[in-house]
Amino acid sequence: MNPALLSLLTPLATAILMLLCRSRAAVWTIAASLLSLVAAIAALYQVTTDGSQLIHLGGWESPLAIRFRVTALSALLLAFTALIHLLVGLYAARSRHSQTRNTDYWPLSCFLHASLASLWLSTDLFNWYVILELLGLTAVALVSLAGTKAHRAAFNYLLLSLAASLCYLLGVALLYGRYGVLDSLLLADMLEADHTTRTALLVITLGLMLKAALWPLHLWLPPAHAGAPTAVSALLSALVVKGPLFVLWMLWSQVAPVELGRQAGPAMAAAGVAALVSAGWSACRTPHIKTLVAYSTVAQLGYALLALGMLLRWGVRELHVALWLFVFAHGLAKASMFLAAGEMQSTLGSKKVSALRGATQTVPVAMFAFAVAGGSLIGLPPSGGFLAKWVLLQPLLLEPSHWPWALGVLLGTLASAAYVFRVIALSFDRAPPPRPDYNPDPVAQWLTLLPALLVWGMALGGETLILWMSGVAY
Amino acid sequence: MPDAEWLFDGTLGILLLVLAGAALHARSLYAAVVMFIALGLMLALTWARLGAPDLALAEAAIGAGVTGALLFSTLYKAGMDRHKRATPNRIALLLPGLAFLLLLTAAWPLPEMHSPLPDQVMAHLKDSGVSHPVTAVLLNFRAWDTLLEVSVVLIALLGVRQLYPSHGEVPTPWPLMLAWGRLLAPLTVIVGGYLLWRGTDAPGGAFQAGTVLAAGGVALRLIGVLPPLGWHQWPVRLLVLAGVLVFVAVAALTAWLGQGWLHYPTGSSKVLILLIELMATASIATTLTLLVVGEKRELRP
Amino acid sequence: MVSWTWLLPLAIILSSLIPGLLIFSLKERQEKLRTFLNLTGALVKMALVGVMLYGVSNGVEFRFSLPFLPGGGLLLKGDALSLQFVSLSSVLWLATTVYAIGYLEDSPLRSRFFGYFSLCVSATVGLALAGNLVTFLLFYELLTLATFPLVVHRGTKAALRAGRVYLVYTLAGGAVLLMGVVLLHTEAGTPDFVPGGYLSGMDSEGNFSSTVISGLAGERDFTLTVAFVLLVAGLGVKAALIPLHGWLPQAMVAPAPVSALLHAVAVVKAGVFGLVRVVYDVYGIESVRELHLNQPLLWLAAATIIYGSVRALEQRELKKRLAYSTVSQVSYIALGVALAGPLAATGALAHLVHQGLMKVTLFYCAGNFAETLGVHRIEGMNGIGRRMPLTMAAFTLGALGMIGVPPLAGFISKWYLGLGALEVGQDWVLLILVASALLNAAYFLPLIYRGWFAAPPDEWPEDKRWPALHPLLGETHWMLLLPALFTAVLSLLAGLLAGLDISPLAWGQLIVEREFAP
Amino acid sequence: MSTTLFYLAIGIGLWLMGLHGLLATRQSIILVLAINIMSSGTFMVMVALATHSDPVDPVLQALVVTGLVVAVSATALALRLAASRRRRTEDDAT
Repeated sequence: MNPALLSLLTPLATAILMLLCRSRAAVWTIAASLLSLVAAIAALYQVTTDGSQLIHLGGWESPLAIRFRVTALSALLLAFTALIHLLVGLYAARSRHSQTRNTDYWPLSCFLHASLASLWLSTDLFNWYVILELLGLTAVALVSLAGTKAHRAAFNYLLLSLAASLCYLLGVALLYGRYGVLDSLLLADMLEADHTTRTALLVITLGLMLKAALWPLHLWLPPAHAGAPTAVSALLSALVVKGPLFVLWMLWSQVAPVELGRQAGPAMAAAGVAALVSAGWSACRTPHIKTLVAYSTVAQLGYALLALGMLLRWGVRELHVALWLFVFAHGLAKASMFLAAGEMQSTLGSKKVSALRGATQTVPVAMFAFAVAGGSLIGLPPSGGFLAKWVLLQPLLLEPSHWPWALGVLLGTLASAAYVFRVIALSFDRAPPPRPDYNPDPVAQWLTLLPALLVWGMALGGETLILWMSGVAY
Repeated sequence: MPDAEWLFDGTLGILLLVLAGAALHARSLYAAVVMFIALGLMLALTWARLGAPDLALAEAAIGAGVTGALLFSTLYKAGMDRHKRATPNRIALLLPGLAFLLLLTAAWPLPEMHSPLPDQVMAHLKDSGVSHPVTAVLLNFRAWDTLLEVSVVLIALLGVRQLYPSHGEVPTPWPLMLAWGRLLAPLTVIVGGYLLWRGTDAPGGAFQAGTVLAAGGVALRLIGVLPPLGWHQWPVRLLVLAGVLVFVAVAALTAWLGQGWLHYPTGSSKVLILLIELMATASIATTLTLLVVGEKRELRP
Repeated sequence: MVSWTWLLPLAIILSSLIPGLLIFSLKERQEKLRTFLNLTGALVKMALVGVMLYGVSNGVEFRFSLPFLPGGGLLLKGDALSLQFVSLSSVLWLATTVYAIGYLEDSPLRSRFFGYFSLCVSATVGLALAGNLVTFLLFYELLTLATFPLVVHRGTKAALRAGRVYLVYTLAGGAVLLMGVVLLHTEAGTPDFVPGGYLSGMDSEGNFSSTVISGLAGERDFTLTVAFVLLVAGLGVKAALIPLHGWLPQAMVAPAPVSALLHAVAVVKAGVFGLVRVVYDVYGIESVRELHLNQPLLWLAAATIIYGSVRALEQRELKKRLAYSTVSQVSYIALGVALAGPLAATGALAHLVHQGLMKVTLFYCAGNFAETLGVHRIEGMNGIGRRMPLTMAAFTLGALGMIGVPPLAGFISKWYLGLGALEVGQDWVLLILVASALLNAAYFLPLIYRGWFAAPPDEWPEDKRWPALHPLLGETHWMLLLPALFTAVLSLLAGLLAGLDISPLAWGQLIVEREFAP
Repeated sequence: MSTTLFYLAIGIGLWLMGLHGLLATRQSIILVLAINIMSSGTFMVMVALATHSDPVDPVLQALVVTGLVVAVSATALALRLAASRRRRTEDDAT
């Protein structure tokens, strides 16, 4: 069997069997993530040696059936998804505070994994719609695991997600009406810059931006991500918002006519800068820990949007690398940050940022994880976030006329530094006497640190990674 | 008679818009739901008018039937009937107005365009194992979509399971309802089975059949013939999961032993499709029944 | 010989990094082990630096590289300039560690403190050994991160506020520096630092050409100028050039050993050291002159010197006065760099070490006064020399050196700076030097007078006594006293023995010979 | 104006009506209805497009069947969430 398919099948089958046998075993999920990771790495190896491959589902030829495409990027995304699930699963299995005991967290997270894996592989516009719905419903179910207090956020999340899907579907319907095919690779050769295409792309883009919580359509994200159980928040921020982003990237960079991309690029880039600044500002103002981290996700997605916009505008190849490096670095860092924030919040017994006073003394390792992850979000060297920013900045600084965009990156850096250090500064305060139920769990805290260490480890192989990513086909 | 056709189309179109508006702006929630169900029925009529009988069946069963039942049961359970009317919002009016023009101009040239796909479907229909093109697309050409869609139904149930349980017990049924229910239930089984079987070569199929069966299931549960259904009962779980399970198993086996992911071996297409449809019907029927009638609470006691 | 040379730069960094990480994991009461780790690390580092000094003076190349970014890997390299800074920091680290152990005796959270303390030194050393701009940037940011916990160590309101100000300045500076580095990278890549500057050896296409300094095209000039401004702005924050100096006086709330480290070794020096690197080894004197960038830098440095001194005069709190004095004194180095002549450069490089030795002495002494007698303000220093004669003697040496009294270290560097100014025809700089010396005298001499000649108060605010090693050293804890004496003597020797081959001045001359070599 | 175009316009109208409902109301049941109206509009656009081939495009029909099932699943979840959310606000009030 093709290893990429195995990487997709493993979590799907595990989820079903787990539901059937009524076992909520963390062990199975972790084993499935591990197997999926190994399969994804095998797929990556295969792709790098043999080049990207197309899988015709059902054996039918392309306009009729759905196709999967395994490229270096999709294999990398498969591996990344499995890795994040593995890391989060380890934490969720260990921590008392992961809010996963006695719930359907494990099968649902497997479904989440499977739907993301199929998203990376698919190339079909309608198939993406079904996957996005699956992803959205799974995410909502996971958010509502947190109990009744999260239901309002879950409801709003569901509604917006549905509305976004319907925007997307309307656009897809228009495109199908215009060109008669649904396969994005076939569409790539057919699209013309006429009014119908333009409108369809506009509607699709709005839908996807809403789903990916890209500024200014991000307002649903902070309550949903902050209200979810800790492990779920990590998965949502690290992975789920990246799904629609992937579709957006595919559509604009591979399918849409170049001249439309040129026109849309600056608008997207401007939205990206606005996201960096405004969400950064909100993160500095919010009184709650997890809301802060959630706003940081919105802000960091601004980098990706900026990279995408500039990519469309100038067609510089490095910006693909920058975009995906941001996604990987942010995923790892944000997983760590959410886990650390949740662990600290539960250990200290308060959702407020102010409760983190003296956290370096009461929950030192989790606080360290928060800081290390934050360092990568700011883009301090030598972290994954720094690599991404380095690659992004070069094309921005190449021409003096592009420099204003670099200023946007500068502002984003400062904003992220502000909200990260807002927490860190507080944690060096002298701690208040511990609460009576204070009972820290060092192992869980170390597990929150794991993804953050990996994101800094990314930098060790930075040169290889960047050169490899610049070399692979997009 | 183009004039009569236009009259019909015009009336139908306006009725649809009016019903939609009424559902959104009705004075009470109850009225809104009634308007909405009427809208569903009109939609089914429209699909039939547009030459899509599969959809007409599906809409009548799913859109109007199940959604209506869900809406009413929500109204009943949550005891909601207070309703603040929507305040006229200038943005909410202006934005759709502009968007309408934009979208309409975008859609203007579309009736002239032609897709190569229908011809391809027809060309490969004989290899697909079924003779009804819609079923061929659903369960063969685009079977992966359908697999994911069955998963969506499952996830909806899993999601509902995480929430509050439905309120209280089923009310005591009237005698008349008891009698009707006993009559209705076997009927639904027959109709559902017929729809399923017919789906291979004429309009009909798993979803329609599953929905009809679910209606029977709901009726039986309401009159108390069916015992309370719960996730903890393994037959229920097996029924709910059967569709996805068989589908995934077929996908895995074809990928592992056969020629590729969901590539049915020549000759056994029809058997496999029937098997999948049968299981999917069972799953959808059980899942929808559980979604409407709810189940015993077991999470977080 | 070749087989181990790549290891040495890494080993120098690890000699403080590993103890630092180990210390984090220690329990609060494992005091002996902690002290052992600290001192072992410091001694090993000094030994390694000694080996490297010997090697570099014999022409051995020490080089460690790791691929990290395309065209700009992680590169550690031991050259003459880096050794000037590395030696300073390793010697002062040893002294400050001893001092800090004494200073923080019985205070809470010492594992955390010494952990970050070691990280801070590791970052400083890494920064000194950085062989290209990317590596420099990396350690520059790490230094910010490692220093912040030290600044806020006390956890008081004032400390947290100071920490916040420190972060705002340094992180913004870091971001600006990053922009500059990337901009330069897009223009010319990130080659190794080269004596004489790699940009001077490149033509407008960014290729190395054999003919030095071919015509720089217009747009390239503009880009290079902008990059220079960004780099100087980024480095100027740590170097406390006006108007970017605001964090330094506030950071005074940190414990005395931290202040000593910040002012003499780590943060401020890192900024100035970066300036030296950028001007000499990235742009090269020729390019800087050609782009007309040295003159504004010179004005900025001169203004900072005068401004710092004037503000120091206003301060009534001892540590604050010392802080503004740092603002002023560190700019001497920037001044020497901007003068762009061999003599001035020699003076600047010597001052890098001299200022470190003198300022660290002064901070140790200020810490001793505060710790032993509770004296924080200048008014409290009356007659303090009678109670603590040795500390006051060290203080006097440091202060006189700062003023530039011969034959102390400060005199040597100022003398060379003055000669350098005359050499390049910027005579007005002499006026600045004289004015600053007068101002220095105006804010240091009264302290010396009060300390020795004014009548002591009947009772000190507090009067702590520790068991003495020797009756002569009984005025305060020996671990507080010895480092102060040690550095005071060093600063005296640096001036007296400036003619020797091993003096900072001689080493500075060696560097300058290489930088200004045709 | 052909039949196809007429139903396309009606579909777009329904879609926008749903959107309008989403923006204009805060009542959770009505919001769910609005979403459903929006999806009906989308489906109508798709079915109208299906009529311009002969026989009626089976691919689009199949897509709409899939869409309908997805929509009803999502509606079920949304309604239960709405009910639970409502109960919570009532709990808070008492």
